[in-house]
Amino acid sequence: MSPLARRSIYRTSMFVLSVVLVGVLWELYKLIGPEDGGKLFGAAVLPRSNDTAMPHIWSMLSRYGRPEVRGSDRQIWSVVLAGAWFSFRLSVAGFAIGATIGVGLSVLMARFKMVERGLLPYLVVSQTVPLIALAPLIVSWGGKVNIFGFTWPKWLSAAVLGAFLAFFPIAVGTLRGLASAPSASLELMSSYAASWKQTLFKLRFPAAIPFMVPAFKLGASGAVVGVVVAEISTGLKGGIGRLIIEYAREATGDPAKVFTAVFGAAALGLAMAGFVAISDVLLMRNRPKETTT
Amino acid sequence: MTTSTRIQRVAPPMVFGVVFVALWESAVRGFDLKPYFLAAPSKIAEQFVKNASRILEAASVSGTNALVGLIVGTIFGIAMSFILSRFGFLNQLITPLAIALNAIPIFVLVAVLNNMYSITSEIPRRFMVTLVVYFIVLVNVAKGLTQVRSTHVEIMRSYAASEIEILRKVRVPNAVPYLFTALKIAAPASVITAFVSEYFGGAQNGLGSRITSNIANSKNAAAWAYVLGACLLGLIFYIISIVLENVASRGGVADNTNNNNKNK
Amino acid sequence: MSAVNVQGASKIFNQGTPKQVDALVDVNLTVEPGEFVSLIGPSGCGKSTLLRLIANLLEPTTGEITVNSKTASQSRLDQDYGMAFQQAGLFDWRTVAKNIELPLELKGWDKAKRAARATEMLELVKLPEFADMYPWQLSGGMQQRIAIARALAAHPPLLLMDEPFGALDEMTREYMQGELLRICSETHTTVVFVTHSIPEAVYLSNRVVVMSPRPGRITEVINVSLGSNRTEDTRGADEFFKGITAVREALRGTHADHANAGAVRGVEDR
Amino acid sequence: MSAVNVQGASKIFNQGTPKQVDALVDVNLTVEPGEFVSLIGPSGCGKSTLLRLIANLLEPTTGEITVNSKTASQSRLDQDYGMAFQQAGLFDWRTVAKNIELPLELKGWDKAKRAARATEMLELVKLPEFADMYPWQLSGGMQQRIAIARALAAHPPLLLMDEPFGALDEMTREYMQGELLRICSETHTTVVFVTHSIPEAVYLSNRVVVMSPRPGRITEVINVSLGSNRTEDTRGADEFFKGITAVREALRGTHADHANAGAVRGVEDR
Amino acid sequence: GSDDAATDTTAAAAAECAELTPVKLQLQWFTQAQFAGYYAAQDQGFYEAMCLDVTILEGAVDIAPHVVLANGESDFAISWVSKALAGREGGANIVDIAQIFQRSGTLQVSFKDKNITTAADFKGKNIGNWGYGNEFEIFAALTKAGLDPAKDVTLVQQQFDMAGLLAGDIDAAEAMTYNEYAQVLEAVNPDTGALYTAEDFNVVSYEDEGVGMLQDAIWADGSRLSDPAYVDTATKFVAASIQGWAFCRDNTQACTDIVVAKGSKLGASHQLWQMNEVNKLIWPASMGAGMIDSAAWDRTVALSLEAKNLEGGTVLTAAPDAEAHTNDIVTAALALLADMGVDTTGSAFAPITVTLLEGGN
Ligand SMILES: Nc1ncnc2c1ncn2[C@@H]1O[C@H](COP(=O)(O)OP(=O)(O)OP(=O)(O)O)[C@@H](O)[C@H]1O
Ligand SMILES: Nc1ncnc2c1ncn2[C@@H]1O[C@H](COP(=O)(O)OP(=O)(O)OP(=O)(O)O)[C@@H](O)[C@H]1O
Ligand SMILES: [Mg+2]
Ligand SMILES: [Mg+2]
Repeated sequence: MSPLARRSIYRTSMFVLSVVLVGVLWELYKLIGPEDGGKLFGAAVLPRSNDTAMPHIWSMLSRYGRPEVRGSDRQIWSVVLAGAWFSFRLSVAGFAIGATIGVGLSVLMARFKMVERGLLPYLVVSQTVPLIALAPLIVSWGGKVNIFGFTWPKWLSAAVLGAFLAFFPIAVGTLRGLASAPSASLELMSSYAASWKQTLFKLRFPAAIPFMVPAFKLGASGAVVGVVVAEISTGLKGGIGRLIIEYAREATGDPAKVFTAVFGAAALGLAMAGFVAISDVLLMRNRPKETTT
Repeated sequence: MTTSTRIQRVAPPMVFGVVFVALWESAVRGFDLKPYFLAAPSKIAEQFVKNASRILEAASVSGTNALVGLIVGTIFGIAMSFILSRFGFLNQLITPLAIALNAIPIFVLVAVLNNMYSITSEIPRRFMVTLVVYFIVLVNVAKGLTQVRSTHVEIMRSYAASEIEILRKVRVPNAVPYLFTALKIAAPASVITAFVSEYFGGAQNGLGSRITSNIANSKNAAAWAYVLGACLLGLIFYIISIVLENVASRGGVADNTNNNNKNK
Repeated sequence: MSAVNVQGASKIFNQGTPKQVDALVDVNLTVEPGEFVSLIGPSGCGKSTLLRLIANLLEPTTGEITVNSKTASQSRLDQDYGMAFQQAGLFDWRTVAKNIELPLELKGWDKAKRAARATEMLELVKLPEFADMYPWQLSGGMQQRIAIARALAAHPPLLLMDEPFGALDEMTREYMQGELLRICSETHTTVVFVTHSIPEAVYLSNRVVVMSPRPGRITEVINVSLGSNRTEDTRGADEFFKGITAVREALRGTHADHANAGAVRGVEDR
Repeated sequence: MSAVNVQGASKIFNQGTPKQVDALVDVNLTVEPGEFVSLIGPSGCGKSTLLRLIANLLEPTTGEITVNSKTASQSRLDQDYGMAFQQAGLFDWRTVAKNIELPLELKGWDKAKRAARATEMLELVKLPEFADMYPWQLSGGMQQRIAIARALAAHPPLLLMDEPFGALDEMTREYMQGELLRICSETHTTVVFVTHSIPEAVYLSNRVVVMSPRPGRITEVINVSLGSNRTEDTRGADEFFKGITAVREALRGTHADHANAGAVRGVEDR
Repeated sequence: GSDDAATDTTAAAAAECAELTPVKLQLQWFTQAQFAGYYAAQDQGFYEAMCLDVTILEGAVDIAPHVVLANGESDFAISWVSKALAGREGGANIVDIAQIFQRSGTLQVSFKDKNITTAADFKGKNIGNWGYGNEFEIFAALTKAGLDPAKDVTLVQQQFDMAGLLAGDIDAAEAMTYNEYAQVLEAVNPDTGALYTAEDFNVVSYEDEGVGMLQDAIWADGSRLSDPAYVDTATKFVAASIQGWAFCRDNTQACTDIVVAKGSKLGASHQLWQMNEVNKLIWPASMGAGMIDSAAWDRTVALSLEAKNLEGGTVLTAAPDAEAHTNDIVTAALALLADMGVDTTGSAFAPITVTLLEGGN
């Protein structure tokens, strides 16, 4: 077995172990935790352990095997799976758009100090504009925008909102990474009269990778959150976000149901993060490793 | 700082802002966009002035939530990245969970947390901000703690430095720029998380509930006035993180990056 | 037309701050095409700084620098020179061969030609079997040889080399000196060369420029009349030993200065 | 009790992969307390690797290493040695003085004592006025001197030095050699020293260990009988020139090998 | 029997249509029995019979139907009156052309032991509401009871579920008769192990408190009402929609099935309850379904002008002009339906009894 395969098997089993551990902790808390929450130093810090707030693991799991609604022949697991797959594709699209924009902006900002000074505060501000204020605008592009025969499909609005959350960490992290190239290396490139673009691709980007990897990780989960929220907010059907809100309405009578969709969203995020992690391993495999005994 | 460099620093964002607002205003006027769709900046400014005291009040509620979450999340994020960089075992155990947790959109988690705690308390919201900030800090700082030059680690090991000492003297200084990158991302994220957490329940005293209720009432200009409040809050957090960065890296690191930038 | 012309150049770091360092003061230097000029002087006297000024990696505080009758910046843009830095400065993420190919890529050479040249250069520095390894897997001296190969790869008309052979053992060093001389005379390359080794400076150079430390200035220029065809036998020639003695004398003078002279001006003035 | 004892040590990098490198093969070396031993050999022959093995920064593939009759790892933990690396490896975010203080901090010295020692060390390397500057503001040679100051700061009983004087000019180098000898004899320090300079090796050492390249092994050990009190005059002594010739001969032998020997075993075997 | 008849007429009518007019309808929330009439009209071919090809757009959290309508992305929209009028004040030119729900279905539900039986009892309590413009009746009731929403009560935004009420965080929670009220009755009482019953709760009905505001209405684009073709489409659309509602009145179970088939994720027993409760809000309609009762309209407008919210503002700052609503279209539509023999008053309507199951399934 190759060391890589061995490591991935190890990692996977560690993950499974950690999930099991969380499950055990959850049930343990249900066993000893106060039904109606507890206070510590006057603040409610202990969560409630009753079945509405914290359903049993097995009731959540068994919910996957039961039909979504009575009389329906689709079991929840297939609905959640389909939803997650739908949202996954949107997230990938959103991530791709966000990464393109984020990296593009960071390059622009690294190139022109003026742009960095002028733009960065507004990028920050853009992240504090709630989707609810933007949703009407972006949703109204659906069906309206028509450039060169390209009509704006509704799902694209959701992907754009995913991109909206993804681009910012990517832009900031990449910007920092691009500036992190050692001055000696910059001097070398300068001695070759390398154009800015050449320096960018041959030096700054490779040097930026340690900064870009965490940025892309954040961007990936940002894209997922953005897409799921957009599904909730703009009424796009078919994805995990829509399922979550629809199941959330039934949390009173069927508390386990919403958790099935929540786990679907978590799996979605993990899949996205997995992509980034794989690219991390690939990109960093030839870098000097720390010596450890 | 001389006046001219100060102008250089302040002018670009000013110019950009003025141009942006002017475009917006003329778009609203030129295309006769109705207020229910998009409010004009002038109307927003008017509402902002009119509701200034309410905005301040709401911003202080959301801002406190954001601040508490930002501080707690940063502390936990740093602490956890230390633990993870020290114990690879825990790292593999916890990182995927942290990623999974963070990929769950806040709406849902707030809903779950609201049920686990009392919907009338601020704890679920602060918890939420903490979680978001925690993750941002964690992934960045963890990378900063591990991406150290191997020569440096070797030198420390030749001093028989304990892992703790290597952490303090090599990993931490190396992670400082990563931490501030994280804070720059986390500052606006904490603000938006704080008031987005208000959308689906809880006391109606923060920016989030004001924004939703005004939008629902088709009072778009007022809603955007609160959004403006949120933006300013985020900007203040961001500026604080930059100031902290400058203070923290008075010494070599900052100078070094300046030095880098000087070379073409 | 001179290959390098430095007129009244000076370089002051951190000007106006308490940490001001007068690295170079009023330096004048002319290097003719095809000439081999060495810079020698105590540590911190400004040799690297002068090389950086010629390479247009630093702007002089005062004075003017022309390379091939063009401004220093123009000749940098025209890629008139190859440079080997004091620190090898290889890119960790590129294999050894790819590191050597870097300047060729930037000149737009095609892939096959680049690969051929890289192989040729690896032969030259006697490391052909390390082509596919990464810099951090090499010893210090091997890294330095790769950096030299990289500087030579494009056969630039002007070579600026900052202690390129510092980490090499004597045998390898002498071999590399011979190769450098051969290449330079074949391609009529001009070289400005920083070294701490007096024999090396004398063996290689037409002229040895001796510098004094802070504020760095040129104290003496010693002509070496060993002719253009230098072999291993040259190392036994009278003229060779005479050169060595002359340089050593000149250096001793600067060192005496050194012992007395205050170093960082700003620090003193506080 | 020997200060360093290497028994049948070998080191193979990337074992089992096509890029396997046999860096060291069957090395045996004993260094007595207070002894000064130099390692010399062609670039890439495994000198740095051997030093790293002694310092317990690498684990040998086979063989055993003891330092002060303890395992290498124990003596690292006891901070029995000070090390100067081939790359200066200063910390960019620390001032020069703070860089020197680093090992002292780790030994738990108090602030005043650390500052005093740092000042003393800066005097030793003749850079007192640079205490508050940052490493990247220094020249290459100055950085190297700071790294030496750092290695000496704690007065360790064993010094491991990897080409510490490589970037220094001759005058400074001779001064530093003298200082090193003085310190070592005063404090009865054991030294393992890597260098490419034959005179340096002979001038400093009780024994010179000559190594051959890939796979690196010890080919000869030359005793230098210059006595314990070496001065500038020693450089004119007959015994000195005899030592130089002996080492040179030994090295030439290894180089002949070098020219023939295949280098990277894995590459060959493919 | 009626099923087959409807299908027959549809087929016949469709044959007469040269082509179908495309129509988009924007709902204000997800697919559920609240909108059963439209789905039934679609499913039963009533729209097609009127030569309409109707696409129903679901709502979402941040979708304001009047914005979608005013933007021209839909032809008609379903929205509560006060919310839509606020949009009209914000520049959206929209007109109420048929008032489907004649009564308000909003309740404030509390556990018996809290002793909240009228709005006056809200004082000092945690009062739940949904925000998003669904809270106006609470403000109206508070104003009427002389309470200041900013000081005398603690307003708490509820989630989509009723967990806050059941957990005791919220003293009185906002609930629609057809939805959230059912949710609490579908939940298990941990003390008894059986479902909660109506006896466990006190209910304040805003309709009964005299502060009921008009809810689901069909809104049209005011700027297009001068176009006779649009008016014609609107008339047919309203007629077919009312026909759908009449169908649901008479076929509660069948309509529930249609909604479930359209992809509602709510449980079947819950959906049936909802259908039944919605019917109660529409039927009987003494003036004919969809007619805008001017008394109710005026009351809605008056409350919108008076009721102070948290910020001290009111829903509307000025009374809407007369163009904000019209009975012309619904009158024409009712005439059309009368010709077809559809009962549009439902005077004989009697609700069925629905048994809720755990979780609404
Ligand atoms: N991390 C590593 N991975 C793979 N090979 C390595 C690694 N470190 C060293 N080597 C190989 O080990 C051999 C010996 O290297 P070492 O650094 O000990 O040489 P050296 O004698 O110090 O040479 P120099 O005088 O050039 O510094 C070289 O062939 C080198 O390529
Ligand atoms: N970026 C910088 N900022 C401040 N001072 C600098 C900088 N670069 C160099 N110096 C100073 O300029 C002087 C000359 O440095 P330089 O590197 O040219 O010396 P050098 O002659 O190359 O020495 P060496 O032989 O040790 O490499 C030194 O005193 C150094 O401290
Ligand atoms: Mg130098
Ligand atoms: Mg070495």
